[in-house]
Amino acid sequence: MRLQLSEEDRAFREELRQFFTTKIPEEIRTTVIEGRELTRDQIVESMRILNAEGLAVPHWPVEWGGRDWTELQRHLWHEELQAAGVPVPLAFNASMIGPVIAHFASQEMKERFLPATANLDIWWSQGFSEPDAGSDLASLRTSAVRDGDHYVVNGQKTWTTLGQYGDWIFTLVRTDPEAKKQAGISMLLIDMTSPGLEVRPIQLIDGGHEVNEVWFTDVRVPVENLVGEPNTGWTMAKFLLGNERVGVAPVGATKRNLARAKELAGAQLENPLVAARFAELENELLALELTALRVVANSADGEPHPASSVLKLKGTELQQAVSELIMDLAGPAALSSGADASSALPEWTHLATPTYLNLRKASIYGGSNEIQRQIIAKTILGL
Amino acid sequence: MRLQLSEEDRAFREELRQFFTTKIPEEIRTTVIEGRELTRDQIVESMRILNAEGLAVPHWPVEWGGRDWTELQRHLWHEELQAAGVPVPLAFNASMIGPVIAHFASQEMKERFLPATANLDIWWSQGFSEPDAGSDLASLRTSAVRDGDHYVVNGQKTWTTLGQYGDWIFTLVRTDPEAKKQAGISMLLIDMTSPGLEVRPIQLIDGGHEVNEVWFTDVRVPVENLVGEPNTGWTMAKFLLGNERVGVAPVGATKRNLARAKELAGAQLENPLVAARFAELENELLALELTALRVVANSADGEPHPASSVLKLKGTELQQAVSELIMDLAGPAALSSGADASSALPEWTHLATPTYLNLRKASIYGGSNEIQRQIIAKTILGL
Amino acid sequence: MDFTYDDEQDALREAVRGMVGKVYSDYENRRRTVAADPGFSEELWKQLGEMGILGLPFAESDGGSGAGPIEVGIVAQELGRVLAPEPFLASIVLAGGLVAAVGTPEQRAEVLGPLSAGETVLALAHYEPGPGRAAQACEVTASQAGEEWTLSGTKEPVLHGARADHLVVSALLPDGGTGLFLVAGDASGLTRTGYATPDGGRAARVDLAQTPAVPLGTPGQDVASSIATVLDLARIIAGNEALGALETAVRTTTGYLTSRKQFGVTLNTFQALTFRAADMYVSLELTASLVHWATMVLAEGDAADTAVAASRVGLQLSRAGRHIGKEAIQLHGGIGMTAEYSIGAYTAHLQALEQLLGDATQHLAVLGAGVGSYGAVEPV
Amino acid sequence: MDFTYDDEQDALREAVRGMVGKVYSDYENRRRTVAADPGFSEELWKQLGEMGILGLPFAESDGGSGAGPIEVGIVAQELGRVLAPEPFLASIVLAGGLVAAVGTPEQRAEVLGPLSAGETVLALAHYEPGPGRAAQACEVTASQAGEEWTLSGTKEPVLHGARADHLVVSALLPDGGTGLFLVAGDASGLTRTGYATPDGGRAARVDLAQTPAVPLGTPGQDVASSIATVLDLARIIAGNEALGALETAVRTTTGYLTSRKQFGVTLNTFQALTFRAADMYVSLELTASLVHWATMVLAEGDAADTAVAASRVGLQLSRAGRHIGKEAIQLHGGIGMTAEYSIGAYTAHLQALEQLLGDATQHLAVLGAGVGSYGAVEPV
Repeated sequence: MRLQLSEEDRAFREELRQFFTTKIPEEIRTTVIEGRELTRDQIVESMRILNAEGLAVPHWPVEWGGRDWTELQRHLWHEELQAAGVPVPLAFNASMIGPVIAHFASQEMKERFLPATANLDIWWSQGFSEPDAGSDLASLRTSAVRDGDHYVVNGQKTWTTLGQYGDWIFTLVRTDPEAKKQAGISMLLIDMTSPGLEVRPIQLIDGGHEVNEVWFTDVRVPVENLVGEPNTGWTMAKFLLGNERVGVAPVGATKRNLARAKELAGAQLENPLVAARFAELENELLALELTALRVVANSADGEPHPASSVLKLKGTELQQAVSELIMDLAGPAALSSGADASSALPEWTHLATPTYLNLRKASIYGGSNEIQRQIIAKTILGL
Repeated sequence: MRLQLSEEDRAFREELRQFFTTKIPEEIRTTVIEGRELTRDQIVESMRILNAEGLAVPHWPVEWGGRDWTELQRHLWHEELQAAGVPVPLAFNASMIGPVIAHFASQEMKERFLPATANLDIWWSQGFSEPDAGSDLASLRTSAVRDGDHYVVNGQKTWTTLGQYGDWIFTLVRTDPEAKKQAGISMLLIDMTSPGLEVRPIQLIDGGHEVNEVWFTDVRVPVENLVGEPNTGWTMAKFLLGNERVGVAPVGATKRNLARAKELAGAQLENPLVAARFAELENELLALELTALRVVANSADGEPHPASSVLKLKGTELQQAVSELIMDLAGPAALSSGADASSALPEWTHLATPTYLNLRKASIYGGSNEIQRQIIAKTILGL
Repeated sequence: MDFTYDDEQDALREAVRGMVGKVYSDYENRRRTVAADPGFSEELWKQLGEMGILGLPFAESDGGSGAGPIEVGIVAQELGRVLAPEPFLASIVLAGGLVAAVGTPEQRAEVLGPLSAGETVLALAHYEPGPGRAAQACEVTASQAGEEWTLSGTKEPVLHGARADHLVVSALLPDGGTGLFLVAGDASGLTRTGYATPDGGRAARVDLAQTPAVPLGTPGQDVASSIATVLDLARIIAGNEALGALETAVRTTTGYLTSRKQFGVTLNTFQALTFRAADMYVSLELTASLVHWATMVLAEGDAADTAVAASRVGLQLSRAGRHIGKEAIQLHGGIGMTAEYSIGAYTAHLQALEQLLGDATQHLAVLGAGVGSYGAVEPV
Repeated sequence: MDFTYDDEQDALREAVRGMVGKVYSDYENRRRTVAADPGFSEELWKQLGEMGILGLPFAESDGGSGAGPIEVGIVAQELGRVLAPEPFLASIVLAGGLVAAVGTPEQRAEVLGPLSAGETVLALAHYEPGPGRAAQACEVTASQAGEEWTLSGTKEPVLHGARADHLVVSALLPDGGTGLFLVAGDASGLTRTGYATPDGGRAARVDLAQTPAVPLGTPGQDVASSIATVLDLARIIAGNEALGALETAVRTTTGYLTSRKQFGVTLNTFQALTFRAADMYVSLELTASLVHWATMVLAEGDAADTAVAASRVGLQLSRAGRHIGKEAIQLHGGIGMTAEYSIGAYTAHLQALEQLLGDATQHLAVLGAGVGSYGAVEPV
């Protein structure tokens, strides 16, 4: 057991911190730190700067831009990104389809997609959930029927985050309607400019438009866009969702927000009840960060550690709790969500309630916290 | 809607308060208020004083000693009893078997048992739960086999509270082993001095001996001790358990304990975190008391209101929370549970942790809080 | 002690429920209404006025119908039940309530008559950009020149401040203390910038630059205690509104659990979810009890008792509103995050009520400071 | 940064586990042992001494084996796992720790040698009947006459105070400040009344009436800061002990859920129960992380860092101990209330550790007072 980082890791962290805080435009980082919405261009710009330095997809295979880092180094990279307010590389590209293509696809497909994916030349969207297939993902119904050298896709996907920016979408589709649930599913990559594909915005309760429905009406997709073998999509989905959970506890960002909340609190910090709330959250967050460190230390290569469900569960709870604290610090000013710069109230108070409402999703999306509890109970506790 | 009590109810309450605080020996009431254990004699003495005044079993039929009070008056009676530290009339007699006999038994049985039950000339014990029939009470296995004009009883009951003091025990026994679960059960009254009946103490985690196992080995019970018809015991059990839940939220006692905790707190009340804890508990307790008042106002005669599950659930939680607060106020002195009067630490600190541990039972016995949630979900919410 | 409504009160409830239900029981109508300014239905406002609903809290001599807090609470519950966005709380209870409490008989008749009739909208401009919810004003100042008064400074957020025909504005008096003033919507030097609140309501920044204003009641008098009393009253009426919203939130959630299928069965098959729904119901029932009680305390008319009752409701509302508001969305899952579906708006509205009138930390501090001064809390 | 034990540490864990497991893995043995005085196995105490376990925290020159907090933590975890009632925390960590921190080289050798060998039991008499857990003594006073010192006053509760061969007693010094003294078990004027603690441990009232005592370290020196530091150290080691107990409590509960049948099926069929078990596991994992971290902070040796880490562990221990302690009994149902079954003793012991070293309110107040002085909490 050793508390301190090694000299090498300390230098590694310092180097990253230096890069992140000097090479990523301050305007982008301020936007992140202050909790405003990033533009598509800002996300792309930031990821390309990272990619140029080999810092966008460090967990990919080395031949596709990955770095041969230790798990601890990957963790430090992720934490420092967040601490500096650097937008985390687009998850759909870096954490989801990238690793799936690298792991399951043909060499040809890798060459075609991986460099563009790492550089965000292609903006990927995710097409998994359907209106009647949420937590029960395997009951999905979007079909892909073989017709010559194409698949013809019909159906509807939903909760497609930032789908309005998407160039391509990776989808789970049913290619064998006869096979039982999981067995007839394939992973298909679809150009979002294809005829018959339509993206419709969904307004969320915070007033924003970050998710979408994606409708497929006789969309023709070349068969070479199928990842791996037909009807093996479920394996890839599980692989992908496992990756999604790792690093899903946004410890660094929550820590940054909690520290910022102290600045926003001002004199309210002198109220012992407010101070106790900070102390309680800080303690839980520290315990979570340390748990993340323990988990990365024990992760086998690529396989998600079962305790990653703990990180997701507690991580989202704390993310929500910090947003709730900030909302409370705003007091009546939190009513100003619709105000613009002409308001006499500071901008953070406008954002406070929408952020709180928006983050209700954190415990629902990406495997709800009920699903995480189920995983813990079954996989870890054997219940 | 009207906040104030009517003149009549106010006078009613005043009269009770007067009686309770002057006619019940102070030593008994102090024992209750300070949370020490009552002796059998104290419980009997107190109930007999109440019974002589017609205040022991007001909810029974008038001909058997009941009073034709409104539900609100019954509530006031119950609250004033607790506020004054009067031991609540022994539940096994007053709330459980008494009403069952009054409702289901023959005239002869009523005459034989009810007066003695109201006056605590008979101390009743409860023989329902078995080691393998807890929340799933209907799976009980203790058998009563007819043999001439006797039943021969074999089996084991458990969690028999204060069974060491019991004269008689009312039991649920299986009289028809062929019938499906609930259908073959009868209610049988058994003299605890019968040969073959043995009471064995169970030590609890607070070190006390308040519950027991009761073993039956070929215990012969006259058939006339069966309540009502054979194989109708389940109906009586449901009736009894429904009664048990009403008034099961010991609001008055919890209120008394919370007020007392302030005295014990002394200077600790100046700590804003401690004060906030009191304020939070007081608010929840007030809401609970008001809910009890709303429920009694809407209860149909004898039928338990479905919301009584709310009272049980929240009432036991608050009872536990107040005991936890008192334990925390004691600080390291709460380690002194085994100390006697020679200790330099005040007696309440000796009792603090055992009381906290003992009250863990409150959310388990008498229909666990999980069962209450199930009742709310099914009966009230239709889930 | 009696927790039941009489026949007349039941009839009032039915009437209000019918009227607002016709407009908002289809949630899509509510969504459409709050999407465009003024964020509520002017027509329904008028109808509520014609029906005598808006005048309920005010004396008949002031143009109202002279009912009490119980009736006002019933109206608030029914508005809350369908999230009716009409400015009953802001305009009638808060702004109107202060005119009734502080205004001269002439002012009361002049302002409360048309308000009761649904002909005008009133707004209370009290909160200032600094933090907190004090009963004192300090950033907007009043100046006197002869009989003429002017106000200068900024108020924000002002609920329905952009639409209001008249503003009731609190201001720091020349000799100290807080006065209240009536300001016409078209007064000179008055600038109003409106926007939507998180629950689809409306608020505004209100700037006053030597804006002519008429003192409410006796000119120059410190009315901070009246403001505190009306804020307490509003907390309790807001508790009623929240109660209506909480009831719908719980019912909507249980309805969803019995209809939505996952893994081939309806969600109420999953015990973990039904137990959480049961806990929501417990929160709801406890809140109902406390809200009804506080409304009765308010009806008794003692300001000190009302202040404590208001804090008790405020604390309970914060706890229950967050518990039920969060769980309602969580148990809905993804659909609960969408604006198209109603449940998120209930959560947002419960939050907005709390933001207006105080959160748990505020009320806990108030109640905690008092716990040493008495033994047990007695409901009567 | 490394959260794993090395081979030697793993071997230590196995050795301790084997030794205490042989005695206490059958819970009935633990129950029997705590039923009779002295409340632990003198034989096992001796064996732990012979094996070098008791001397782990002490320097070799003092008769110990000179290991660090990591090793001491491992021992505490293993004792906690089976609720071994031997006075490791009270006697070695607290009392021995203060002798090591404050004593002269001669005193250290004289006291810690036999203690390490398991030949003696030491107790710390520090807490006084007044409330709180301060590092200062005020009710027991020390008097000096020439080279001779005597103590007078009452200490309570003193863990294992009745059995101890020597007491380490804190006392108010003649010139102010808190001194520490060694008092022999057979000293004149010493009266000890022992009793059981809620978890089956032992404590005592200790009365001193002009009882001869030997100053630990430099006579007359204020050592309150050393007491504070050793209390912090003990909090972290107690955290390790609690961690062992929490692990067993969670495992015992999940074991029960998979074996106990109700309604014809095992309890793990009920989703509401398995979700609660999952939440217990989350609490456990978070606690494990914080305990391991705090132990490493302790090993780094900075007193200020250690104080903060101790409060952090104290707070987490209070939250997790209560959460898991309560849920463990509740999920067991009736059987969980019985002394015959182990689970309740785990809950009681977690509570006792907290009572000794501070509850959430205490640690929250300490941590809360500091939050304004830094930005984010960094683990390193």
